[in-house]
Amino acid sequence: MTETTAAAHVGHDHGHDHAHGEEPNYLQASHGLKSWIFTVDHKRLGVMYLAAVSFFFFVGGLAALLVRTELLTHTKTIMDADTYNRFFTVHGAIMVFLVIIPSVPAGLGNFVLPLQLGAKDVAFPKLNLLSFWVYCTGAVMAVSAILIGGVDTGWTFYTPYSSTTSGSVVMMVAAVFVLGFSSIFTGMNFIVTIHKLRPPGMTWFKMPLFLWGIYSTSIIQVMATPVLAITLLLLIMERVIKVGIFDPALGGDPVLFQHFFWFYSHPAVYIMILPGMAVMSDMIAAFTKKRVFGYRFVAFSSLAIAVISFIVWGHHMFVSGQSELSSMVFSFLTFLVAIPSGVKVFNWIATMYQGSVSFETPMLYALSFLFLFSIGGLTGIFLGTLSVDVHLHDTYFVVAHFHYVMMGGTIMAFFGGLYYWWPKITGKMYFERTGQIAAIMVFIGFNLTFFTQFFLGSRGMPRRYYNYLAEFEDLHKLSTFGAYFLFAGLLLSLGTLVHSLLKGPKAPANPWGAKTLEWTHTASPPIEHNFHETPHAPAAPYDYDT
Amino acid sequence: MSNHEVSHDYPQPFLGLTPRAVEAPHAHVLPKAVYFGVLGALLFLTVVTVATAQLDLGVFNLPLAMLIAGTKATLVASIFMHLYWDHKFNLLLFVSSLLFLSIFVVLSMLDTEGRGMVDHQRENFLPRDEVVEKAPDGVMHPGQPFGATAWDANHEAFEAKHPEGHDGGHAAPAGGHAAPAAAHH
Amino acid sequence: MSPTEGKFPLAQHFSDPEQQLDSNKLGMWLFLVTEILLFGGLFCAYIIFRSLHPVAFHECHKLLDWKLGGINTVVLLISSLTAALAIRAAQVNDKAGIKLNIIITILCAVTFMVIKLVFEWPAKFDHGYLPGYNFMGHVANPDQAHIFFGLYFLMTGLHGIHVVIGIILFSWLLIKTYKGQFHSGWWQPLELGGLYWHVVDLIWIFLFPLFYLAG
Amino acid sequence: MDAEQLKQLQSMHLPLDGVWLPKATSTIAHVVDDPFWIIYWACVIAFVLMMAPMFWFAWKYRRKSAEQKALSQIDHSQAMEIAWSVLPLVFFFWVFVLGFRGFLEMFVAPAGATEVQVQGQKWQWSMAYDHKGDRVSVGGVGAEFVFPKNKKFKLVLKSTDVLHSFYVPNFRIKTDVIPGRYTTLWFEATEAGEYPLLCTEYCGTDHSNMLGKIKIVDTEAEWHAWLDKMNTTVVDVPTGKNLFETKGCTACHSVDGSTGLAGPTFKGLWGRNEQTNKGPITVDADYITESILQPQAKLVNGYQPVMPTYQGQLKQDQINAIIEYIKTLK
Repeated sequence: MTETTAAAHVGHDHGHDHAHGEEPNYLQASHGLKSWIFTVDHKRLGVMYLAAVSFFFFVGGLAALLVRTELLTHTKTIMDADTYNRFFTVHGAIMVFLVIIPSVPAGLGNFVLPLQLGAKDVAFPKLNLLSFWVYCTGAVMAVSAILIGGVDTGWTFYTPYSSTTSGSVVMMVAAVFVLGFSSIFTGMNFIVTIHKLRPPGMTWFKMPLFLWGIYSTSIIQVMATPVLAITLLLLIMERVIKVGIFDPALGGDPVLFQHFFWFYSHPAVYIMILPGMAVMSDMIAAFTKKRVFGYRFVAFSSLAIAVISFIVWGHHMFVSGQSELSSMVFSFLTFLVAIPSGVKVFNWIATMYQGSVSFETPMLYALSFLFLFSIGGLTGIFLGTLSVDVHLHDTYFVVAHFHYVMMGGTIMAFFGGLYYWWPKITGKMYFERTGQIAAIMVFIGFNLTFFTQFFLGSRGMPRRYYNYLAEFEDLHKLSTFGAYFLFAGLLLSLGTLVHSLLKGPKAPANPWGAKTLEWTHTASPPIEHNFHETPHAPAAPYDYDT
Repeated sequence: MSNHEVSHDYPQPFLGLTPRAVEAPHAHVLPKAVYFGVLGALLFLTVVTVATAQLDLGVFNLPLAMLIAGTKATLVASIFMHLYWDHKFNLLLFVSSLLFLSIFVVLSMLDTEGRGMVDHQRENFLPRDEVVEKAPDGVMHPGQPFGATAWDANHEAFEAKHPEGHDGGHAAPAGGHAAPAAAHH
Repeated sequence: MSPTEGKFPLAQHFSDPEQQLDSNKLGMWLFLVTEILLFGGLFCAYIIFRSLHPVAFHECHKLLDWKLGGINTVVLLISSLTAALAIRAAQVNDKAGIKLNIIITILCAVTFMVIKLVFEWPAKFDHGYLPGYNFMGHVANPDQAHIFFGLYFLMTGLHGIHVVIGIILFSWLLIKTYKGQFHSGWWQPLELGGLYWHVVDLIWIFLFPLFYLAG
Repeated sequence: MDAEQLKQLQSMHLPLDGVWLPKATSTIAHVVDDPFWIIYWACVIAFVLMMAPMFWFAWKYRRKSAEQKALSQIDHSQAMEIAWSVLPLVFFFWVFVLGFRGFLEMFVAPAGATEVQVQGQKWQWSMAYDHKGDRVSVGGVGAEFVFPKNKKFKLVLKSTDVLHSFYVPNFRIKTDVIPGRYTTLWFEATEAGEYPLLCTEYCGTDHSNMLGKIKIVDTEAEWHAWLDKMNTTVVDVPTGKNLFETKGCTACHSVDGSTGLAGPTFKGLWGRNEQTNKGPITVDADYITESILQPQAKLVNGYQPVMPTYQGQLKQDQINAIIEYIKTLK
């Protein structure tokens, strides 16, 4: 279907009895607090998730700034060691469990996924609502654990430290347990939606790659999160009734805890990055007006990553005292997972070849993603190599590596996706120039903050250090100043979006000329039931012409 | 699924996507005899597994019990849960959950069973009462097991309440009830 | 939203009954997968500690009463059958059959919990066989026995919680049956409840030999 | 941790060597450094090979008018897909083998290496050397551990409380230190000097202060002289004070009467009457000795049984020296 007929559709009056002769969009369809609290509309839930995630991103970011500020000098700067330990735990736990994991799937995914499928909603709208409120419950529990008693275990909760330290560890662990269920519900919902609610004509290989990415993510969410749940339950039991599974003083095995934890948490790394990759494919296609190069390879690489992610967790444990045999096997398997990630990046770059490349804000974030994720991925090779990892394990090299992947990857894609779908979500256009400036500030600030940490790590600066050797101070200062700059960029970026809500011009149905159903067949913002008629899938997933 | 009607009855009731009454699809119904037959088989296998557990088959006791349990599980899943007639994707999900579980177990055991392969000193973690004996010498005493004394106190309090022999045939062999050794050295 | 007798209540965001039935069932299966992996973590812990302390696990399993475990196995198997028969009764529009089978299922589940909570666990507690740190039993391997009993109580306890949830679930289904909501046109809640119940049964099928029999 | 100790820690210095890896001073370092540089240059090349086309395409095919469409819709190339899947895989396999061989070399101690016991506890390291049929135990916050160069040492490590990780950046050695189990490492230093020993597994409040100093001396004679010095104990107050400060006592016992730590203050301890779980006692030499060697034998009411035993780590002379020191704390 061409763009003009789609536009005609969107504007077409279906004879519904409404003041303007047009159906109200999903934001106006009903009013009042209750219409949001009890909504089963995936779009409203997506918006609520985005609001919650943005809030916690801000909180987690503040914690990060405090941590970075403390590290300005090699001894005490603004807080004592125990406070510092609590702040880096807060930063890690909030960013992982409350921000990155739900950001793209539950936030953007909830909004976009049914639209891209031409569906009226996700398969289980009530479950979707439940998922959001479970998330909120978990968030409240996490915040109260942080405020009452505090948690100083790091987000990894390693035993026996976590099973013996004081503070509200049980509450925090229970919060993460609850958040896990939110994640599982979202994943289940998306798998069923993609399986059963595809529009006529949309075969698996005609789906936009965003859906492939989210689908793969959902598989990991469903398969891995229950193991996290049981791990956390065992940890709580270890603290409460001292079962003796993880605490060596009771006959348990602390390294076994790490197996349990990473069996979830390594796949969880892909729960975090796969949705970022999913957004990337759609953005690159839209801003080059080209079909994604190697569509099938990109699609299958998502699935491959999802499956292989389950068999590489031991690379977090090369020096943990696990058997040398495990280390060998896990190191080998780790290299395998690098291939599909690499394939994706190569294909995105190849997509730009002979395209029509424009540089709106989402594309700037997409290019940042390619740059930063490449660094994050390549530095992973150092860490996957057994002997090199012995030196680099638990140093700032690892910190820098996963920030390049998690923030340089997922958060960049998340911001890109947020800008990309912002007109669709809110019906407003943001101010392009400020968006671009913010994106460039974020890029510069990010590299300043984290590239320095590769130097620090390779020189032997251990992570989670409150005091450190004087040699490292200059680089730490640079990193901290970078963090301030990065924070300013992020604030400007969010500010641009908020500003557009107040002052932005009305967005057209398809400002980017993109080809997926949410752009071609709905208004901005969409009506409550998304489509007037169930749309037919286009002939190709990204049906651009020359 | 093309071209069906879309209702425009705004506003929607909260939490409600009002269903429409349509023609019901045909259900797949099994004869009752199949269900009772499966129950019979399950009960029989239960008797078998209890009976074989009374025999001493050495290392084969566990695999045999697991084989029988697996057969029972297959019966329940394929007939009671209709997996045999269901969409193959549901079967795939069920099987892949078992697959991921076995990956979890096997790769974890690759560690726990493989420790000490290249250097016996790096072998598996030691049970609490053996730590002291296996220490290379007198210097590397293990630390006090966490809360071990409280553990002892618990035992003592319990023994005071229940004089020896309270639990019939389950009394420990002499000396077998070793308190954590480190506390008493 | 009481569905019309003999008709299928099609939710608005689905286009035909097959799509709705398949979606709900797929959703349920995904949930069951999470259940299996949830218990899977405990099974993994069991296997690893069993292989570390084979002697202790052997000694400790003798302290459990396989007769009670066996009765519970039979009870659960019967309830699994009636759960399946309840769906069948709905499919052939046998209203009395639905009620009867659900009631038997609930009774079996209650029996299971009574045996567990009245006859089994209190006897263990009396002997000091408490999980973890509180373990006070006089056994040959006290330093590993607490792990065995820790796992025993955790795994059968978590399973027991699932049985209780099953009782609540089937009571809810029974109320709906009395309201006449299940008939040959609409029986899927029974099917989904049944799937859940079968998984609870499946897990017990493995728990029984691992704890009560295989030493 | 008092100000003096902190100052001492900050005087620690990590020998560097350019912007990346620190100066390598052990024979095993090459199994880290060689693959590191191979991967480093491979990554630099790969990064350029990815970013150059990206920026080139972005510039060359930039959209000049709003209506501009793509020049072509070329969307697959089997040959390229296979090439960029297989070539990295070959490289990865090579790197994997390099890394694995190096890893085995790092964790399999050569025959004849001298064994040294290492213990990590919150928040200090201690080591025990075999010396002239005796056991020389050294430790404490920022403690100095001496080894000669060109001699192979095997470290057998354990922890008494939570996970720690033993890390000497200049030697490129690291392993987690686990309670209830041993892990091992080995090294042979190539150059005299002082190298920091760090803890890299998060272990609580003073994680970042859990440092030690590995001092490499040129000759074994110097090493033996140091061991002799460490092995003699004069029973006097300064020695007792030194032992008190270097053996980890400070973590739980104050000397200024302040409470709040896990153990009782030493101020006014000597001669005090206390109620224990085994009845009343008077704090005398016997009781202090017993409390150091069997901390849980008689536990003063109100305290948790958390003190580790010092059996084998402190000799009677050393305990006597500590008793002399405690006597002075009135």
